[in-house]
Amino acid sequence: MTTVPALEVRDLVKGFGGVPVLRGLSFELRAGRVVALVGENGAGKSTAMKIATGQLRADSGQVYVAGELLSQPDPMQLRKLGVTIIPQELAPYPDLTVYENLFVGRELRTRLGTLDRREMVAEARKMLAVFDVDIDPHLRMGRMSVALTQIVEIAKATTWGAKVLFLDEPSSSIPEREVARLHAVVRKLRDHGVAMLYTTHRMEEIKALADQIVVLRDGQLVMDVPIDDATEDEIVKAMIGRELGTLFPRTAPVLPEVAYEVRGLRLSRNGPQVDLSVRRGEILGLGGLVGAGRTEIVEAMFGIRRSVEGNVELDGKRVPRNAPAAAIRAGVAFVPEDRKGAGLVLTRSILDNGSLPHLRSFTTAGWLLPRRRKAVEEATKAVSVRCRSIDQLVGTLSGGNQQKVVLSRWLIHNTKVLLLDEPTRGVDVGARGEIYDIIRDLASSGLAVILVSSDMPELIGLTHRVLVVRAGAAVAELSREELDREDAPERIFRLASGQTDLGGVPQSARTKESQ
Amino acid sequence: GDENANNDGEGGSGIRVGVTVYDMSSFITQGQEGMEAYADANDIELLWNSAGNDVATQASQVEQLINQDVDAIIIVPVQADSLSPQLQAAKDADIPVFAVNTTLTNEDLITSSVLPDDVAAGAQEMEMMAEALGGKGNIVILQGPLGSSPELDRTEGIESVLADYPDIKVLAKDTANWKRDEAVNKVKNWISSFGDELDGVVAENDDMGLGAVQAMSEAGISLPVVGIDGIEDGLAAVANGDFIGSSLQHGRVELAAGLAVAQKFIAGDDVEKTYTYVMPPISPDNVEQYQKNVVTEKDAFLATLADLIEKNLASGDIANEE
Amino acid sequence: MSELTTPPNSAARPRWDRSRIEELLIRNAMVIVLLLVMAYFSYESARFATVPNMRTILIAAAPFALVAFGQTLVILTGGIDLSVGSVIAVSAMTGAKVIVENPDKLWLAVTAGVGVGLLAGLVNGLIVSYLNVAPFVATLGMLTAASGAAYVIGGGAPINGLPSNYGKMANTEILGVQAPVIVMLVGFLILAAVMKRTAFGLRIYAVGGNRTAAEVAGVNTRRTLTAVYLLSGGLAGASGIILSSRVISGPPNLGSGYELDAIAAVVIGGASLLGGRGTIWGTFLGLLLIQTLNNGLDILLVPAYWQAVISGVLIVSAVAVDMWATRRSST
Amino acid sequence: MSELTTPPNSAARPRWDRSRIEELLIRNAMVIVLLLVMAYFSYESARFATVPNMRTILIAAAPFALVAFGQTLVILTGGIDLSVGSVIAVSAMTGAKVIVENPDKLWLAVTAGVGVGLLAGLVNGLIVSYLNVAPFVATLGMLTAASGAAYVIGGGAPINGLPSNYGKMANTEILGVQAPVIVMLVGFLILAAVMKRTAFGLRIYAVGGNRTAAEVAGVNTRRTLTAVYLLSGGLAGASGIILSSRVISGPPNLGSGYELDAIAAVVIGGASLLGGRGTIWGTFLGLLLIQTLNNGLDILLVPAYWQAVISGVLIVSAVAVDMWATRRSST
Ligand SMILES: Nc1ncnc2c1ncn2[C@@H]1O[C@H](COP(=O)(O)OP(=O)(O)OP(=O)(O)O)[C@@H](O)[C@H]1O
Ligand SMILES: Nc1ncnc2c1ncn2[C@@H]1O[C@H](COP(=O)(O)OP(=O)(O)OP(=O)(O)O)[C@@H](O)[C@H]1O
Ligand SMILES: [Mg+2]
Ligand SMILES: [Mg+2]
Repeated sequence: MTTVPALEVRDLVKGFGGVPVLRGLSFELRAGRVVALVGENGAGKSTAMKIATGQLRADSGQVYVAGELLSQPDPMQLRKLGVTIIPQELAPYPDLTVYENLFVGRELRTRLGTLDRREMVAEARKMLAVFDVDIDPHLRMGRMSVALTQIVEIAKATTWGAKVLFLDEPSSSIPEREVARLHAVVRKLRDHGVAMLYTTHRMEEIKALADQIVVLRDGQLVMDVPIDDATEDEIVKAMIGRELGTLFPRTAPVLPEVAYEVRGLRLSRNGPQVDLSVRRGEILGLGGLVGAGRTEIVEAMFGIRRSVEGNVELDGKRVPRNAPAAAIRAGVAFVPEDRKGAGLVLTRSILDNGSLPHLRSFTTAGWLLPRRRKAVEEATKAVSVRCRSIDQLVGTLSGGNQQKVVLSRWLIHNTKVLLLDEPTRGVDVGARGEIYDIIRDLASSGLAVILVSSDMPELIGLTHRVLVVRAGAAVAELSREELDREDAPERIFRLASGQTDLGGVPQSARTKESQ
Repeated sequence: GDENANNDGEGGSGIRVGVTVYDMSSFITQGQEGMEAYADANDIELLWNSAGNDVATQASQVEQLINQDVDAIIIVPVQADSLSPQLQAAKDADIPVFAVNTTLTNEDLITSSVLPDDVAAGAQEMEMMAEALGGKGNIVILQGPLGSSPELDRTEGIESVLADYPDIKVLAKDTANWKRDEAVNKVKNWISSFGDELDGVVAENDDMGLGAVQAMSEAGISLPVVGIDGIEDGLAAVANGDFIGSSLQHGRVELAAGLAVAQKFIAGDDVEKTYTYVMPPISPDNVEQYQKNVVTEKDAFLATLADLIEKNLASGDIANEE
Repeated sequence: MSELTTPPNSAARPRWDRSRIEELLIRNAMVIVLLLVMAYFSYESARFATVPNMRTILIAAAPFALVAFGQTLVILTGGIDLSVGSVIAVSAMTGAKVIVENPDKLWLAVTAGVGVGLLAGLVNGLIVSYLNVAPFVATLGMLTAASGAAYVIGGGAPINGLPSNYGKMANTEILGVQAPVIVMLVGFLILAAVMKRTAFGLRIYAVGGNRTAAEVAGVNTRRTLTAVYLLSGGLAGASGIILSSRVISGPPNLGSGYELDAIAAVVIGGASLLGGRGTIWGTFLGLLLIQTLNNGLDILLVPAYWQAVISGVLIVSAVAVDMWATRRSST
Repeated sequence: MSELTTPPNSAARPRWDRSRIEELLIRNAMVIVLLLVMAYFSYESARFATVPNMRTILIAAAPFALVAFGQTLVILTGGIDLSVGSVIAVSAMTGAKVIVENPDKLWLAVTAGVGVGLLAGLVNGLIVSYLNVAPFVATLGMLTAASGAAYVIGGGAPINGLPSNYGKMANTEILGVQAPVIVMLVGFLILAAVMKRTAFGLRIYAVGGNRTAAEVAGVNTRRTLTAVYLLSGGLAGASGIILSSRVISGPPNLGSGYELDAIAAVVIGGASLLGGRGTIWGTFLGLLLIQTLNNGLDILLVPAYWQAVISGVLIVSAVAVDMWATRRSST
């Protein structure tokens, strides 16, 4: 290790509006090594990456690339020096095709200087083949699911010969098997001498991938050691400053009354039909592969996605379809999977966001009442949102805290059913535990909860019952006893991918699948 | 639709005249009534186009009219000194062109023109003002849209008279784009600026003059105001003393005269190169008659218009309304 | 909670909240620009800083203010209303037509004029929210169509000969303040209160900030959008009535070009054309700046075309400074 | 892997890509609308479908087309250029001024006129990309300022007495086609090729689709933006020269209002005002539709104000249909 680091940052200091985010952060990345960067939501990971790739300017501190000090780093300059990033917020060009997305900024040209589209398409096929996905490069990017978009983004950043690569939660929205392929790619790049900084909230990834681990807490480095020198517990403790209790203690018992019932719900004339019912106090999980249609189902139940027929009942009373406002009034609450896109108005305060679904009960003749503030204050306190005051803009909160705000607003009201779609995506372990506690507390107070999750431990650990969804319809149900068995993840996966064999064994199917 | 398309030859006794006007202003709307009255009386088919104040659109419209093989084209130009390529094309197609209201410089390409004497109108209103002020005082001038030919000519007329009155001082002049609401604010700002120093407002049209009247009433003062055009509200203002006077530019008469000249030419009569419409002065004494012609009894006036125009062309006083 | 709400190392952090002070400064930046402009004009001309001249500025600002307030709401939803200029014209023509035909029915003329504005706004709103046509296009179409309609009403000409009672409306004074100015101030107070203190105001911000999120939170975004365009149309209608009452005439090109000035006022006032950010107060400042410039440059006898050059440059500069200040405070 | 790349119910999914066919249909939708409009006019008047009249439509479209092409690029980046109308005026005035003072230096007049357009575009581009002023505001400021400047050049009056050689440019024919039409067609071919076949074109789409991503991908977004506004300004300058040469006159209000028509053409052509989506070909169709309407309604002797109403309604309808088709195809 006598060579100069591929990239090094020293004493980065950065604040937003007077609030410090990074306080003298230093780390280095070396060729052929993967450094895992972990920390709570809001610890400053993305901020550090954005500074190192020139998207943000630090208040003070230095960035060195291959030993050279950059005076005013900007994305173009860093790009020329071989530094690039897969950003946390995916950034496709929705109206361009997949291959165009892959080649913007490094277009292949013919001898005449015009675009060589044929060559780009051919290259794109090769780039995507690495991930074993069969995407037509001519497809428009905007038509791709989040998972496929993320894979294209990864292909975009990993295949042009970057020397330093920042990956900001690249695995946050792709399914496990694609994560494995991503890891293979990362290892290959490492073997080719690329230096990488990799952020994730999934503990198992860190051990599987990293050579070195850097832990960030409140903008400062609290740990920077080779991966073998730290146990998982030590890492978590360094991150959140305390021991983490068990994530999934036993859930409370279910009450006998059926609270929420969906009968014959169809999203399109010939589409599959959805039937389910949840009892009070019950947490019902919806499992399935990405694209199985779980999001569509809960969105339709809540009313923001059109359904064409069916019946939704709450406590025996019919809830109108295609009318979110009516659903809210009836006591249905919905936490969407995409909190920035669909959950929050980032330009408004916690107060406004917290009260938005319940304005009816906070107004007389349209005028807002002072009790709104008290109600929101209490709700945010109950989930310990970390903020300066409830007047702080939601857009300036970290991911986990934003998620808590989305959850907290349903504590204010007479919520009877809680629909949760990937409630912990991108949330750090500490906050995740807190969110699980909240969900459990809500259920034990008599709410019915439907939880859509692609996180297997969460799905299995938190629920009373799991429905496996495939192609927009529930294909199987697993009881608590079945979930407690060792092979539960395996079974859910097999059901979800349509391998009808319900028994144990076929190891061969698994190996074949991962080839 | 179909009728025009199929009977376009000289099968009927009538002629087809294409018209392109700068825009549908109130002056042009009056003019259209006049032209239509004359056309009805003389079995003329009018192809009416409005250019929305865009020279390029007007150029296209002239070309369209040439394509349609009309017997004559009457242009009420957006812009003086424009359209020469289109005029050349009309000449090549043997279609006579007549300019009304504003000149088109390329004289040899135009058969004849009917033009108001805007310079004289400007001079006329300035004389009225000078007289009201006793040859001495401070005025402001509200101009038309800068660079439009009536603005240029009326300003020229005003200035020519001012040269004779060294004791009349122009405190300010600027455009209010022919608009009443713009003029109110402009004049109010000038009242702020000059206070009691101001003695009178010369407006290059009635609308702006009426804006000035409103501005003064808001400021609680009353000073002589003069306009041009003789629109309905302007005539009323002369009648009730808000204006000291105005000059009548009667669109019905002026545009109908243009059409009459075109018809004569097609019929093979000799026409003069230029007919000048000299705007009659409007004063409290004669305003009543003009109010009849322009407003209260305009239908009766239109009924007699064709004959009046014939008479005027013969006499040469094309602005005459008796 | 308290240990959670205070970040560690709070010694390094000043007691007062820097971002708030900067925000205050940014907001004041426009006040300061306005004061500087006023100071300059006062210095250049003793005629500027007088009571009658301030009245002149205010009454010129009034009809324009109503339109700008409506535009603010539209822009807050992330939309734009290009049609207001023509809606002014069509409302004024309607009011004028009605009063000429029913000289004693003032209320009918006012109702009809404002009603036409509301109708135009409603059509805009429905097209935008139900047919998903981009607001720019929908209201551009309305701009063209309503302008045509204004001419159709007058048969291509202005409507003259309005009875004098029609002019009374805009030319009355109450306690020494002209009626349009009172309408402007009342409108300002009501709308500022609506935006700050009502559910409707909050919904407007929410729709502009994130339409999907607003929908998920149970906001009927289509109704909110429609209401906002409706309001903008109605305010433009009221503005048309005030303008035509002030000049006691119905010109079919009344208000043409107001849309761009109104948008400029809103943007100068700190609103974002992407929606979600802006205030009625900011718009008020923006329009005062525009009107003060118009007035002061007239008083200094700057020719109209130089006024255009100066306004153009000043407005872009003001916004550039504002952008710079905002960026500084947020990165 | 197949479950990732194939949506469920894949049996119902046809082999050919449905989106492409629908996209083709959508594109053709506007062609079909255009053909319907033409058929209607041909049916109503035998004067419409004639060679001379088609020539008239094309030559009227030419100067407008250049502006609309430039506007397309700007809109593709997610911006807007409101200043083109005034830039036309200021370029025309500059060209006229130069040719009057140097009657034999045609090249100088053309260079100066186009140069002024490029300069205005450059200023727009720099303000937008470096000062981060919203394009709407930056170019609105330029609209005002350049319009003022056009009057300043003429001292408040049009420039008269242009030598006839100045008119030759726009009024020459090459192989029976008027020069401006050739310029339009060449411009169309070049720009369509640039957008489809060069990295610059792709980067314009990328900047409009997602500016941050483009930056991270190493695209110099500021340079791209500046270049686009520069081009738009230059094309407006060329358009100003063509227009003033066509009528051999230098009016200071030339081109006023063209910006809105140009934007309408772009949007009718299927572009999104949010950027990233649109084509030069679409714009070409859009402007042909507008010009055909103008021409046909004139030929049918529809009064100007009814023309406005009809165009407004038709344009919004066309876009609404387009939106509906697009939505259908993407859900
Ligand atoms: N534009 C901004 N304005 C104000 N505060 C900001 C801004 N961007 C980030 N912050 C704050 O900076 C802190 C660090 O944010 P950052 O995105 O770096 O966190 P992170 O470690 O990436 O978290 P996560 O795991 O949720 O992605 C957070 O507290 C956030 O609220
Ligand atoms: N790979 C894909 N290709 C095409 N369409 C897809 C793909 N993945 C998902 N979709 C579309 O999305 C719909 C379901 O997506 P949805 O987001 O509801 O699934 P999900 O089970 O909630 O997945 P996630 O776990 O990502 O939230 C499918 O009906 C399908 O039309
Ligand atoms: Mg982050
Ligand atoms: Mg989902």
